[in-house]
Formats: sequence, C-alpha cells, structure tokens
Amino acid sequence: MTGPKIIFYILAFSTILFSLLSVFDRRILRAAIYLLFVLVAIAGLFYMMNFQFLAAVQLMLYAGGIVVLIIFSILLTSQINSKLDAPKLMQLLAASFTALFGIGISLYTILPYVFKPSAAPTLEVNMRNIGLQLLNTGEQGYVLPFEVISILLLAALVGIIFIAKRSRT
Amino acid sequence: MNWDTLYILRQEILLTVLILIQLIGDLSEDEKRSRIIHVTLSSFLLFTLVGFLPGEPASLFGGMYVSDDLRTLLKNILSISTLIILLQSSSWLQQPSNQTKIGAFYLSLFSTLMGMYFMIAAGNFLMLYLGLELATLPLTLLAAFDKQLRRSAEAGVKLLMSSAVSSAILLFGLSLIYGVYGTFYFTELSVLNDSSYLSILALIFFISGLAFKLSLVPFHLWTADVYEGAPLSVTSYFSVVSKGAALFTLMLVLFRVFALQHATWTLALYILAISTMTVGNLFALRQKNMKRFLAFSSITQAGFMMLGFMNVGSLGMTTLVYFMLIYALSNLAIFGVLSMVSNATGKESMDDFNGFYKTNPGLSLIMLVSLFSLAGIPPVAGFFGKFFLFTAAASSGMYILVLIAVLNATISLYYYLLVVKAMFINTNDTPIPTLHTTSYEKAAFVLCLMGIAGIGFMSSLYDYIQGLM
Amino acid sequence: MDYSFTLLIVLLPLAGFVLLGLFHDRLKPMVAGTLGTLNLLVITLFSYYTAFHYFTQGNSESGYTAIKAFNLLWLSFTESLQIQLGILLDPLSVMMLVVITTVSLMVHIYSLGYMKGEKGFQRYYAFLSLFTFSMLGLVVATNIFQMYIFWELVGVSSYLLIGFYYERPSAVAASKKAFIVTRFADLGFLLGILLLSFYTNTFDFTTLTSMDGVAISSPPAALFLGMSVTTWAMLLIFMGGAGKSAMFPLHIWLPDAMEGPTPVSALIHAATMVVAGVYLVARLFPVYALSSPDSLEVIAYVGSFTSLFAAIIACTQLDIKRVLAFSTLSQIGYMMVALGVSGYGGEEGLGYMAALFHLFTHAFFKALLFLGAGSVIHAVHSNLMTDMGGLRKFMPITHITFLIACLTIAGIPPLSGFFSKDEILVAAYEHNKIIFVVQWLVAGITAFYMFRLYFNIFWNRTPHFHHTPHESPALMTFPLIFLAIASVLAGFVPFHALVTSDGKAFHTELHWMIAIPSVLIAVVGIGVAAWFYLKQNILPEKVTHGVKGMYTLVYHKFYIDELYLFLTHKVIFNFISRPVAWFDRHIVDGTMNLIGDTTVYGSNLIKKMQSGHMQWYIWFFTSGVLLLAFLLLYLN
Amino acid sequence: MNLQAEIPLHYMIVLSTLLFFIGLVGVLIRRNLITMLMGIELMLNAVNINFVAFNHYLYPHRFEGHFFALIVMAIAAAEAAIAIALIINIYRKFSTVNVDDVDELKY
Repeated sequence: MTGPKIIFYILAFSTILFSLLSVFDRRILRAAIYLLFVLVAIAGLFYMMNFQFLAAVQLMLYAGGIVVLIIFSILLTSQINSKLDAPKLMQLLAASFTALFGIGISLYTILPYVFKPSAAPTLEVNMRNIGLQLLNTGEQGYVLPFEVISILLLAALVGIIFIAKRSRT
Repeated sequence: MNWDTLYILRQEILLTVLILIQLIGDLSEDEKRSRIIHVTLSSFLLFTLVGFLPGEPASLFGGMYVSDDLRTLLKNILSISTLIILLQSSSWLQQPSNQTKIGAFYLSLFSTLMGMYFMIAAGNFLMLYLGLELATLPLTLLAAFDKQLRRSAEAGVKLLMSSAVSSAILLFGLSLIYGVYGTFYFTELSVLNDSSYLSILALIFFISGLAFKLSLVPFHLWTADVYEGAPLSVTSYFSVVSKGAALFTLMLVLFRVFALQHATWTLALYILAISTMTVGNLFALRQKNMKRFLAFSSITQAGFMMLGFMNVGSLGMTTLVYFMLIYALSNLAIFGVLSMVSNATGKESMDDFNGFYKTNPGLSLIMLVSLFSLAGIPPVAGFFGKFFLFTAAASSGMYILVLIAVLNATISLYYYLLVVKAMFINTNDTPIPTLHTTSYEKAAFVLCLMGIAGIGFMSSLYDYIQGLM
Repeated sequence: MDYSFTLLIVLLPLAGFVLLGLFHDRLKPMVAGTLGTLNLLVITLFSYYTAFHYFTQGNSESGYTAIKAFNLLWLSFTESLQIQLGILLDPLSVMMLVVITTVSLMVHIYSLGYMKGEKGFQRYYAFLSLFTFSMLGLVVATNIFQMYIFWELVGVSSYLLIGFYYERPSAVAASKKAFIVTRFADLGFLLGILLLSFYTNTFDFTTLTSMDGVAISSPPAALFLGMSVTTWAMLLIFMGGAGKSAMFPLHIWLPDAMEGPTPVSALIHAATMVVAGVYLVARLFPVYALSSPDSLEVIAYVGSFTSLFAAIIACTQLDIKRVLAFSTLSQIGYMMVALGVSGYGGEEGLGYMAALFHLFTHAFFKALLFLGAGSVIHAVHSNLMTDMGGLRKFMPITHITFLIACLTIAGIPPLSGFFSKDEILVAAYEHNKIIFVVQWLVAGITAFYMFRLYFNIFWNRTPHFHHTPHESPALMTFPLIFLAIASVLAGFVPFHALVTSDGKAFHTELHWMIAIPSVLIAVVGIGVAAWFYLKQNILPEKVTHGVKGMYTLVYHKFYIDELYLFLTHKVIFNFISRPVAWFDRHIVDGTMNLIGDTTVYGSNLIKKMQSGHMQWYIWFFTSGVLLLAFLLLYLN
Repeated sequence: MNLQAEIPLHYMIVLSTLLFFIGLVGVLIRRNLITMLMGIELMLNAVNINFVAFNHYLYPHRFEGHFFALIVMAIAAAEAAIAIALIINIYRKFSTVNVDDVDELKY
C-alpha cells in the first residue's frame, strides 16, 4: 500500500461515510457539519489530482461560503437541537430504489467502457497556465464564461436582495 | 478585440447596458419609478430592432461563442416575444404595489434573456451550461416575485429545487460526454462518433435536462404549479421564451452536434413525444384555472414539437422554428388577455370567463383566434405549424406517432373549445367588466394577431428559415 | 381561352366576407344583405360563363382536359413535394361551381326574406360569404393540401353558421358536435394525405390521378396489417369524406345540425358541404378505382347501409327538418353507392357519372325541400308535423314547389331525380345485386317518408293556428320557383357527355327493365303514404290500439288492409324503425360519449401524479430519466 | 505525484457515482428544504469529481474539465444563495421549511 493509495482510500471512505451521515442524520446542524467534511475531503481529492487551485477554491467557496450560508439559514429557520422528521417509509423505499437503480445502471454502463486517454503532451498545471487561460480570448480561453458568471452573480444579488428584503407594507 | 467583435456581440452588449440602466434607475425616487417603464420599453424596442441588422457568420472566443443567421433569427424570435411580454406587463408594473419591483423585475428578466442568448450562441458545452443557469436561476426569483402571495413563494422554491436536480443530472451527463469525447467544443464534437452505451447514457442525461425546461412528460410536474404560482407576466415568459430557448438549444445541439447519434435521440424523443402529448392532454381536460390550463396546453404543444425532431434534416429544423414562432405568438395573445383580466379583477378561473364576449367582444375574438391557432384550425397559422410538424414526422415514416399526434390534436380541440364556449355562450351574472386596453397592450395584440393571421401564408418566411439550415 | 378570371370566383366571396365582417355594425341590415346577394349574383354569372365556355370549347376527341387556370407555388418541401395554391378546372369542378353558386345565390335571396329582422343579420351574411368562399376554394383546389385547408375552413364556417343562434344552448351543442365529429374524421383525412403524398411524392391532383403517376402505375407494395399502403391511405381519406358527408357511423352530427337557420341547412346540409365527401372520392376516383378497388368496395357498402338506415329513421321523425336531414343522409348514401360500384373509363364509369348526376339534381331538389320547409316553418312557427296540416290552401306556391320536389326525390319521371336515380340503380345492378335490391327498396321508403311529410304538412287535418298562415314574401318564393324549375329540368342535362370518369363522353340510355320497377315501388310508397296521411284518419292509431280493436277489425271490410297496415306500420315502425332510431341515439352516440368519458376517467386516474409534493416531482423526474436510459440501453 | 499508476480512473468514477446518488437520496427523503439543498450540493460535487478526474486521467493536455468544475462551483454558490433566499421567503409565508407543507399548488 503506497502513500497516495492510503490517502485516496481515506478520502474516498470519508466522502462516502460523511455524505451518508449528512443525508441520514436527523440532527440538521450535524448534517451540515458532515457536509463540510465531505467538501473538505473532495478538496483533498482535487489536491491529489494536482489541481491545487481548484482545491483551494473548493475550500474557500464551499467550505467557507456555502456551508456557512447553510448553517446560518438553519439557525434562522430551525431550533438548533431539533431533530428532523424521519423519512416516510414509502418515500425511503422509492428513493433508495431509484438511487440503487441509478447506481446500477450508471456503473454497469460506465465500468465496461474503455476510456481512450489523449496522447497529446500534458499541460503543466500551474497558476500561470490557469491564469493565462482564464483571461484568454482565443482558443482554450475562458474570459467569456468568466464575464458571464459576473452577470449571473449580479442578477442573483439583486434578486436575492429583493426577495429577502421585508416589504414595507 | 476589435469593432467587428463588438458588432457581432451587439445584442449581448446592449442587453448588458439595459441591465445597467436598471441598476441606475432603481436608485431614483419612488414617484418617478414608473418612468423607467417607458424608458425600458423604448430601449428594448431599439434593442429588438438592432437584432435584425445583418451580420456575418462568426466564431468568437476560440469557438465559445458562435454567431450565424440562424442563431440570430432564433434570438430575434425570443426578443420579439420578450418585447410583447414587456408591453403586456407594463400596466401590471404600474400598479402602486408593484412600483418597488420594477428595477429588480427588469434586471432579472434581462439576465435570463441574456442566458438564453448564450444558450443559443454557445459553441461549447460550458457556455451552454452557463447560459442555462443564467436563464434559470433569476427565473426562479421571478417566479417568487409576488411577495405578498404564498403561492408565489411556493412556485419559486419548487422551481429552484427541481431545476437544480435537473441541472445536476444534465451536468452528470455532460461529465460523461467529456469522459467519452474529451472535449466540450461543438466543432470538435460534431465529427466524433461513439456508439457505446456510455455515450447513449450521457446523451439521455443531457437531453433530460433540457426536456425539463421544455416540460416534457415525465419531467413536467413542476410546470403547472409554477405557472399557477408565478405572476402572470412571468408565467407567459416561462411558457414562451423560456420554452423557446430550451427548444432551440435542444435543436441546435441535437441537429448540429449529435447529428451522428441521431438514432438514439430520435428514439428517446419519440417516447417522450407520445407520453407528453397524451399526459398533457389528459391533465388539460380537467383544469379550471386558466394558468394551469395553459400550463398543460403548453406541455401538450411541447409534445407536438418533438415531432419536428423526427426528421433529421433541414425539414425538421425548419418546422421546429416555424412552429415555435407561431406557438409563441398565439400563446402570448392569450396570456395578454389573461393578464389584463387578472390585473383588473384578479380572476383567473375559466368560469370567470363566462359571458366574456358580451362585455369584451374584441378581447374574446383575440382569444378565439389564438385558441384556434393553438388547436391548429386553418386558416390561422397554428394549423400550418402543426401540419408541417406532422409532415416532418411522416417524412421519416413515423406514421404511428403522427396518428397519436393527430388524435391528441383532436382531443386538445375539445378543451380549447371549452374556453370558447365559456366566453361566447355561457352566461354570467357577474361578468368581467369591460376592460380598458392601453396603447402598449394594443401594440402587443397587433403584433401577435399579425403573426397568427399572416405567418401561415408567408411562404417566404418558411423558405427563409429553410435557407438558414 | 384564358380562364384566369376564375380567380375572381374565389376571391369575390372572400372580399364580401372581409367587407361585411369589418363593417357589419356600420351597414344597415338590408344594405349588407343586398350587397352580399349582388356579390354572389356576380360570382354566379362568372361561374355560368366559365361552365358555358368550358363545356362548349373544351370538348375534343380525347375528352375534356383539366386546365390549371391559376397556379401559385407556395411552399416546396422537396423538389417534387410542393404545395401550390391554384384553380383547377375540369368537368367535375366546373359542375360543382355551378351547383354551389346557384344554390348559394338562392339561399342568399331567400334569407333576405327569411332572416329579416333577426339580430346579427349582417354577421349572418358575412358568414354566408365565408362559407361560399371556402366551398368554392375546396372544389377548385389543384392539390390535396389546398383542398384540406379549405376543407377545414368549410368546417369552421359551417360551425359558425350552425351556431348562429348562439344564445340557444342546443344550437351551440349542435355546432360543437358537428365540429368535433368532423374534425375527428378529418384526422383520418390528414393521415391519409400524409401517407399518400409521401408514397407518391406529390400533393397535386393531376399528377396523382394521371395514368402514369406513381399512385396508379406503380402503387407501393408495402403492406401494413394486411392491407397495402394505398388502401390504407385511400380508406383514411374516405374517412374524412365520410365525416363531412355524414356516412354511418359519423353521421351523428347532421340531424343535430338542423338547429341552424333553415336556409343554412339548405346550403350546407343539402347542396354543398355534405356532398364534399362525394366530391373528394370523385376527385381521387382514378386512384380509388385503379389501385385500391378494395376501398371502393367499402365505400359502396358504407353508402348502401347509410342510405337504408337513414331512410328507415326518416319514417319516424316528427320534426320536418330532421326528416329532411335523414333523407339527405340517405341520398348521399346513394351517391356513395354509385361511386362504390363504378369502374373507371367509358361505360364502366357509369356509376361515377351517375353519382355526380345525382349530386347535381339532388342539390336542387333538396335545397328546394329545405327552403320550402323553411317557408312552412316561417308560416306556422314550428318545426313539428303535428302543428301543421292543410296548408295547401294558405300557401299555394310553397305547396306546388314542395310537391314537385317530393315527386323529384321519389323518382317520378320525367323529373330529374328519376334520371339520376335510374343511372345509379343501373350501375348497382351491373355490379352488385344485393346493393341493387337495397337501393331499390330505399327508393320505395324514400317515396313513403317524403309523402308522409308532404301530406302531413299540406293535407290531413287542419289544426287550429294561432294566426292564419300566409304565403311567404316574394323574396322567399322566387328561389322556390327557380329551384322547382331547375329540379324539373336538371334531368335533361346530358351528363354522360360532360362529366365522366375519364373525361370522355359515352353513350347511355334509359334502362326500362330497371326504371319501371323503381317507378313502381315509388308509386307504392306514395300510395301507402297517401292512405295513411292524406286525410285525417285513425288508421295508424287503430293499429296501435291492438287487441281491443281486433273484434271490430274482423268485421271491418278493410281487414286485409288492416293486416297489411299492421305489418307495415306496427311491425316496421315499432320493430325496425324505432330500434334503429334507438340504436342511433344510444349506441352510436353513446360510443362517442364513452370515448369522452374514458378520457375524463383517465385524466382522473393520473391526477395523483400532480400531488403538489415537490419531492415526488423530483422522484418522477429522476426515475423517468433512469427508466428512459434503461429502455434505450438494455431493452432496445 | 503520478496517480494513474496507483489508483485507476474507475475508482474515481465509482466514488462520484455513489456520491451523486447519495445526494439524490438526500433530496428525495429529507423533508427540510435546507437538507434538500445539501443533497443538491453533494450531487454537484460528485459531478465535479468526474470533471476533474477525467481531466487529470484522460485529457491532461487541456484544462477543460478543470474550468468546468470551477464554473460549476461558482454557479453552485449562486444557486445556494438564491435557494436560501427563497427558503427564507417560504419560512416567512408558511412558518416552516418542511417541504410537505408547501403543497398548496396541486392537481
């Protein structure tokens, strides 16, 4: 067992474990914390795959932003210690059936597939290359999505303020 | 970056300017707010016209953004529809209780339109996905725009949650497409062919995401609830512009990018077409609320649209665009009348339309023509749209599908006539009072009616669309 | 010669509609009516002129040729699959032009009197123009697609006309029923068009019916459920025709459609729209006859059954317009039979000629009957036979013209109905003996119910009228007289030289062997009717009193006659007509209702799907995706 | 480090598929709107693993998967923010965030 392998197993195991906990734990605040663990573990996976920048964004945006947002809203809408209702049996059965069916059909289809890796020379993952591509207008340039995201965020911002603001009436 | 690039991007840039105007306009004092409506309407008219300027085919940002005559036409169809909706919504926004909404409403609306533009102009799945989200997320906020109403809040959250799941599935499909083909660029994808099971699975996941937006059965369940809960202008935006963008995107991707895999997707859409037409019809039969009624009617119509996908050639695409244009105008006319009634009286039930002809003969005639168009009765345009769709499917030898479609068209005729019956025949002790039509609304109706009456006979338009394929 | 002026024949009614429709509230009723009528007069003259020139100049050794007077390419799907808008002139369409414009003109004039003072008079004339426009556009269509558009337009305008009294719920229900039933039939038509045109790669009638066209020279061999594609297509197209022409079991809308104003019934349900199905079959006749004889066989049986069925029901009706409605069904059945038993070309095409001949004569005498009935209704303000009687003294013109019409439909020589019916019976005799016998019987029943109607209106007892009936104004009697003359003379038009299956004239003569029995059975029918209904008598009631009256009957000198009466009246009436009428009301109509109910039931079943619970929605959605993927991947 | 040799691509895909459908179960069974949102986040993360893994293992010559993952994250953030706003809106109107109680629109 080599180092990377051990790390991978730990990360994969905790991803699955904590995601299950996050889904099935009936104490909502704990569920949110488990979600945080999942997100961190996934950041670890990204790091393992050499995408350090992405891992950092994952930590900042997800762990730092979204989970905090979720926790805040939990505090706003529920009692901290309140337990969620247990899922209805029918619902649980239907959901697990669908999920198992989905896992089955996906894995049964994906696993036999022989992926064909590209033969082109590997592009080194570093901040310089990422930065260049992010703000490039040519082939493999991502400046347009980058700009469009900003409009999305602007629209979301204005809309959210409008919706969340209490009406004066 | 040069002037040519700016010219090609003129619609998107102008739209951004319109969004910024709203940000500034929102700062103004409350009494002067309604002026923004006039400013916005006139600048949007200008924007619509700018879309009709001639342009050259171009590919920008290394193929992320593609522009050609077909895509410009599709965008123009969307902007004309949006223009009509804006004209129709003006009196709703002018109500005192809605004054504070104006800025946020326009801003969200324009951003979704921008998202739809990018869906159509995308040359890369990244842009397509981004456009899709830009078109969906602010729309969920718009659905929840009637802040004083519980049902509006419910509509917003229902739409958001279900569309988030659908886009997650779409993304899963995209990730598998990436795994199989190794690229997101349409130009590269269109020459690759992989008939493995995995690529089929990925394609199905991807199609389901757009099928959700098109509200094909069984991805349609959100539709009626959201249509009913959302403000009327937003509902009509859903049923026309949002649906149109999804249809166009699906069309461009399937015909242009996955043309080689057509055996898979025609079969998938074949199944969806049958279930959509039938289930949509069955639900529409029992509706008493006009918004829900139109929701299911639009589901059925989406099922008919799937017939256009059965012909994998220029015929299929042409009929799709042609049908969508006709569908948009017919639906908008109905929504126009509906929103006038709802604004004045708050009534939305079919029974409230009893005796409508007595008090509002003009409006009921508009409804009549538009309903006939949706039902596909000649000589109004809807008939031609449907006929061409049937032709497209029949040309591929799918007679069983055409048979089912024609049967469903007959059933749909029945419930469209129910509305006609309510308006013209049923009597009512408390009919809707005679409504005043503002000049904006008149303009909107004129646009719709011209289309409904004329498009069926404009063979030059058909030839033009066919020439673009 | 240049026929491009025929474009006006189609465009003028449209102009009339637009004008009257736009200015209906600014024009005085009479002004609108007169304008509409004058407009139609011009159109009628144009079509007479066309017919005169076409039939005198177009004749040559090889028969009449079809002329495309006007043709506009409208859309092209592929090189050969093109949609055009145009005007096709051939003996068939020219004949139809004459029929439609004549009857329509008469109805226009008549309505000036009949509809006087009605609310929405201008609207009525606008709709009449629209209907005339659509009907004319239908008959001159150069291709099957154009025909379909006008076909539907005819449906829409008749919907508007039937539902003219939109304040009456029954009128509205009737118009809706007519619309939906015919639309249902049209769906078959549409499918048939798609099938036919994609196999033959053309919409155009001339190409479709030309001898070296794909449809005839090399019909597709593909089979579907044991029938060739052509047969399927032709049967589906006939389904459309059967809907418009009210063939069993799609006939249920026609009797109800009598709710419309009576002149409208004369126009739509006598002369023009209901024969559209006959016209359609005749238009595509070469394809039917040469590449799908099986479907022609079906047409013959459907026609024959409908004519018998409707004739029997007509004997039981009390509403005079309903009697006429069922009589129309029966007569159209005759036409269908004639087409069904016909062959193609020369004398073989006798049935084809006979069908159109009967269409021609029927248009006049049936319009006359309806207008006459309208005149009567106008006088006594009721549709029911029981409210009428003895009217011959009050309304001499109506009486005489109605009598002429009754004699014509009964097939008494030398009136026109005799000639056309004779040709049909000859054609049936040569082709299929069973159908011949049925049609011969129907001729007798027809004479019976028509004269039952006639005697009940104009003879019999005179009931107490609220105010004395009087003859209708000249605006209404003029059309009656005109149509009566036309009914008398139409039989002498040499149809076998003008309108034939292949455009060539052929020789025909009176077949006495068939003519004599058919006249005889008509006379018997009239006789029985006269016996029953000429004078007010208690014969019919007596019979129904049954056993109680038996004793007296034994000593009565009419014993044999009473027995006969018992057989004909009681048995036929109660055991055949009534059940048939019941069957029609409950089973046929009921089946249609059942289809509706099933749909509603189905919609209730799936209601639960839309439960309002978002998680179920998402579950449906995700399961749907997975199921779809599973279907496509592993079950395909 | 060279991951290809140590851990096959299929491991990653199995992981992401499991995660995706666990997230789906979360959306389907938890009746609290906020926990449903958490399920959606899990699904999006699963997709991101796919993108990154395919990029790293199969197509390392371009950063397409990487950038797609980046955009997905940004959108997930926006989506979460909007969702929270709508959920709070629901809470104000219905005084609950239980999805079963938000069912006034139906049939």
